[in-house]
Amino acid sequence: MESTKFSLLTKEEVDRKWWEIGDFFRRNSLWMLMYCTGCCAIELPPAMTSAYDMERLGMGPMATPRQADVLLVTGYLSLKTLRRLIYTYEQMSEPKYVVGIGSCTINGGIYHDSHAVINQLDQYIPVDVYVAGCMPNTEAVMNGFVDLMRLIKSKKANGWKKYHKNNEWYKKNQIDSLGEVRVKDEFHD
Amino acid sequence: MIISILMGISVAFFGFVLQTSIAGVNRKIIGRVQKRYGPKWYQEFLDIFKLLSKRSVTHGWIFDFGVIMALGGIIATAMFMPITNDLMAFPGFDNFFIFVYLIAVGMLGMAMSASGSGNPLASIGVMRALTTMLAYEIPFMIIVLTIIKLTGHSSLSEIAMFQQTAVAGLEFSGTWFMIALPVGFAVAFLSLMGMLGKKPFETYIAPAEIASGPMVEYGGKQLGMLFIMHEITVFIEVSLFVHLFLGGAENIWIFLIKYFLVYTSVNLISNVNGRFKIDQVVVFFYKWPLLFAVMQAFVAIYLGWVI
Amino acid sequence: MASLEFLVIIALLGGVLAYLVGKLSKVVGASLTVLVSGFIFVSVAYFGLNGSLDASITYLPFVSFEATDLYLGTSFGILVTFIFFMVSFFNPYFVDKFKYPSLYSMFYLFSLAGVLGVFFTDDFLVLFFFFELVVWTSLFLIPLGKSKKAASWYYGFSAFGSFSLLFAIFVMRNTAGSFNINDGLSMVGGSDQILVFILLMVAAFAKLGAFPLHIWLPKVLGNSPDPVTSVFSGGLEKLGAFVAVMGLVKLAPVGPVIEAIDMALGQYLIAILGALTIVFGTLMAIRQDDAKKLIAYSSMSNGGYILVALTLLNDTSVSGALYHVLIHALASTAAFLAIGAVNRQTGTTKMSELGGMIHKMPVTYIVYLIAIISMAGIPPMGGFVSKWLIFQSVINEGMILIAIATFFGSIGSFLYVFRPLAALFLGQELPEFRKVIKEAPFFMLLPMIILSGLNIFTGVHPSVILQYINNVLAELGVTELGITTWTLSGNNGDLYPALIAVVFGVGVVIAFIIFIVLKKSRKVDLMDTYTAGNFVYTEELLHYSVDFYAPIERLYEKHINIMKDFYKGIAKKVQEFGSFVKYFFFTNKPEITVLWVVIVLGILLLWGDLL
Amino acid sequence: MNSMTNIKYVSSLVENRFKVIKKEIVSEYQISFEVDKDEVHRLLTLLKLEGWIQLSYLSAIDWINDNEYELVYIVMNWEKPVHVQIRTRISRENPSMDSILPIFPGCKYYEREVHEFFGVKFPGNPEYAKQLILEGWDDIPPLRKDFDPRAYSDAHFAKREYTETFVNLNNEKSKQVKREKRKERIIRVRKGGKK
Repeated sequence: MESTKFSLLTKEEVDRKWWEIGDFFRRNSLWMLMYCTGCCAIELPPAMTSAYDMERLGMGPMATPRQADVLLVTGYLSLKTLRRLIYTYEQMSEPKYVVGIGSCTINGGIYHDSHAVINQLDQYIPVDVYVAGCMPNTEAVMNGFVDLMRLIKSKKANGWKKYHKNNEWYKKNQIDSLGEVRVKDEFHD
Repeated sequence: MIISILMGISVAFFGFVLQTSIAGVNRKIIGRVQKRYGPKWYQEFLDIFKLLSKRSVTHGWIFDFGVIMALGGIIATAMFMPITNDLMAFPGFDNFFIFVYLIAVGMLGMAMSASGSGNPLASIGVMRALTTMLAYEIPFMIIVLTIIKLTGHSSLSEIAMFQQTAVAGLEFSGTWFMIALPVGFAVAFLSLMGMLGKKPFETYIAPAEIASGPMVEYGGKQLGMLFIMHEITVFIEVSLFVHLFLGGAENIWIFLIKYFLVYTSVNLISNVNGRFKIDQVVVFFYKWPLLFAVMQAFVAIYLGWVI
Repeated sequence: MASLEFLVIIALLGGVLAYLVGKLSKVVGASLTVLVSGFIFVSVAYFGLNGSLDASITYLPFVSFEATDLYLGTSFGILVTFIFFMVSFFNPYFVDKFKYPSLYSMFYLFSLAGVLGVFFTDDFLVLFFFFELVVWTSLFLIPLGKSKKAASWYYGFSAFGSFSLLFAIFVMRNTAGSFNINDGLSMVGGSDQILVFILLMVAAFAKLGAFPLHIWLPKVLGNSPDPVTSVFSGGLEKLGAFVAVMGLVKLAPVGPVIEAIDMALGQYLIAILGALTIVFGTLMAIRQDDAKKLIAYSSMSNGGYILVALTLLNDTSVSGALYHVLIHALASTAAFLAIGAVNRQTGTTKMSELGGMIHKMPVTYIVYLIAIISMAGIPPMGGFVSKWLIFQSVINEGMILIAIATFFGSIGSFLYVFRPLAALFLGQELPEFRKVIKEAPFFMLLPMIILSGLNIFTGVHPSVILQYINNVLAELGVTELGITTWTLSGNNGDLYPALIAVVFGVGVVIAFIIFIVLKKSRKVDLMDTYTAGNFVYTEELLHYSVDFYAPIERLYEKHINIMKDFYKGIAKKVQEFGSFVKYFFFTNKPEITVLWVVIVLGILLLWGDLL
Repeated sequence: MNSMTNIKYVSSLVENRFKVIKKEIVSEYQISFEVDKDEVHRLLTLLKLEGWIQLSYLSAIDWINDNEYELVYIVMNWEKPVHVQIRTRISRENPSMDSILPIFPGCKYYEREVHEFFGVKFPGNPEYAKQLILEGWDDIPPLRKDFDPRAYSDAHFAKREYTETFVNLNNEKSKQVKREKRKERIIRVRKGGKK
């Protein structure tokens, strides 16, 4: 009796299986929310249209953060934009991924010494894939997306989990740089 | 009764699978038209199952209840739909008006849920959807009135049978209404484009303008359910059209071919169009389509001039 | 055996008693209306359905009632007394706000007595007497609300309708020799018949609020107190339908027959006016901001459906019309009561000022939802069955123009009934109402829940009621509608309402299963919505309720005052004509008087022998 | 051709009535006058009466060596296509300039912007000190020449740390001094900053 070949799966294993199936769907249907903050956004039209045709990977643009899976940050982020970006990121439904495009999201790029532009995006929200370059080639952008799919497959694209786990650290960074995330003045009533 | 209901559920499921695949194929076709490679043909399935696997947000019980009501209403509508002459769940009760009004339950559920999300863009989208509905339904209903008056039946399968075989005693029988009422067909085709929310009339979705209108607050499973609802709605509307104008179907292959042709031609036409403003939609439908519909109805009913 | 006379006397005495008690305690006086109207409803319904209502008269002078087999009157009587009974639950809660609370209770019961008399009498003079009783008592109920002017509008149009009814009665008396209703309607003929037809239709239009005599309806329904509004919409308007049945169905068709559609000219013209009523009511309802006025215009539009259906004179149409009377009474009363409940809790019915009531008043919301589903004619509620019957007959007659109007009204009703749903109940929860609002008290919810149950029942199992309506059809001389226990057969197809309800239930269950097995959602606040990344802190900014249908309103807003301007124009012309006449006949200038004297003398001299 | 007559017209109009410190014809559609601080309001009133009805722009330039700010008002005429720049210099110590709100109500937001980025006060405009663009700014106005954006950036925004070391090839003395100063300022900001 001790050599039972067919043992029942435990609950964790069942969950893991389901998660893997879900990952298959998620990586083949990545809907982007394009937060076109800077000049790198110019690389997206060729990536979407007939030259590189993003749709063949199952990717497509979406209108609101609730519907989207991937947050695309294309270029520099000023303080004002970062506030909105964090708000938008928190509105997305999980699992959610972030792709940072261009040098500005990595280390500030040519705006590294500006008083209004942040230097490093992953201090404030978790970034799954960076695409370096100022600005990156369209091939590089496409490659970044393929990388993201590979990461999802190997279960490494878990930035959104990090955001939950290290929420205090992220919040502290946000407050250090921004003062407060949700501003309130005469234009917001 | 139970068997009929199970049959109805399988019709609804068939409609979902069929329309989702054909929508995927159509995305590929449109991609090729635009000199792209296009997505996989099963891309729509991936999208829907992905949405169902995500963790969404909810804005209160009405937000969820509306979605359930929407999907439930549409599934119920699809259950009445005949597919071929004898493949249907409830023979004799596939009344045209059931489809027109039971579909409205789904629409109402969705509108309710969207308004319940508290987003003004959703309310604007609902307003536009209802206004568009007011525009396209009336020319369509006039043409359907003509058809029902000519055939003497309001049951879809009876109308389809009427078009398939020429019976000696019945006038006009044996020709598709697409040929018998050419003007009416054109009007109904325009209305179909409005019904499906295809491009000159997709004012209520308008992603760049009002952030996809009623769907602005949905994500995850609610959006997935609304996608399923949308696919089944399209199935109902296109097969309604097939039965009314293209003579229904003797067997399932003919149905598939007719269905594919209607949906693809709608899609191809819509892809070369821009988008109307909402008042332009109303004015458009109340100008020529309504006039032509009334002319066609008058000519066919009172003068008996049918090709 | 219950004597009708006894019930009328009960209503009148109950009114007086309610007045006296109301002087002592307002609420007790108003509660008395619940008891009296409840008693009257129960006895009318019980004995009416048994066919054992006693028509004998012992005390009341001049009054006479019909013998027991009057199905039409009984069905209307049961319906309207039911509406009075349901609405009376609201009286104790609203009576505080009125200036003359005890008078309110009295007039409420007096008008109930009037309604009973109108539906059960067989004598035209008695009918006219009770008709006037209803007009005069309800006239004093209206100004207890917001506007006194509404009462004068109501009086103006009602008087017009009453006088034309009186005139029609005299014309029929002339031919028939007695005031008996059935004799009069069947014996009148020739040019007299046309005259009677027109006069009766004027009376019906004025009471039903149909185009072009509709102007009083939204004013009265929008401005009178909430219970009165509900009674008007569900009960008193139906007097108009009753008179319309007399003129359109009991009276032989009027005018030459139009060959193409096989219909008399008189009926066709009424159908056109009914169609205009539908379109006009729909268009006006779309652009209202006051929820009560919106439902008022929808009542007008539904009155148009009843008229259109009555003109077609076949089995589906007349049964559809009578069923629509019932459905509309149930649905619009429920809607008005729901809005009344909101009004009591918040103090306003303006859609631009309210929002998010669903979180505090969920039961009221459900009641309103069911009511509007029925009103818009969506299955599985009753409205679908009546609209299905009406559409069947309209299509069968092949009347294209009328069909456009009915389809327009039916799709347009989606637009306007959704508006209060979105603006009052859904959307952002506005801060000024967040703390103070509670769900309405139980005795206000009770009638609303009963009405909702009936709305569903009429949609799921209409055969029971249509069976009864078939008796009415037989009495009216129309072919009976084909009904089995569960299905109805129209001119070109069958309907199985219960099946639709079951299938709808199955669909909802499937959707619910899909919903429940998937991952649970994260609850977020209503203010946490997509705002394109902006931070918004004020609820009003995210609440879209002002000018909801602005794009479509813009297309016709220049033409909305056509009828009002027309009446104003007529009034001005009459005034001008009056001053013209005054100038020539009643002048104090002697030369003009001399001129007239000379002219008259001249005429007498020259043609006097001919005159 | 016509445009040159417009330029002539406006320069004669201004020069006949006001003491112009410096005049410059930028192009055939643009002319610049520098006037005294006290004359700006009168000059703008005159130009508005003559048809320069639109205030296109208001900004400032920081001449740190002269210890002065230069305010630039640009007005536009829709009949005679000439942009007129009115320049005036104000002291850099406690900079203040009377608001032109009564003349051009649209200057409300320009003045707020100038106050936010340069610290110029505009008495007469009740809202000039309200926050407009920079949300929650806590340092000296950022477009002043003595503001060091790099130091601010270093103090506020985390820098990516690289494991490789890079050699600074251009290691001149003057730059070293600057770098030292910057470090001091960073420390100062970190101590004094509100955050």
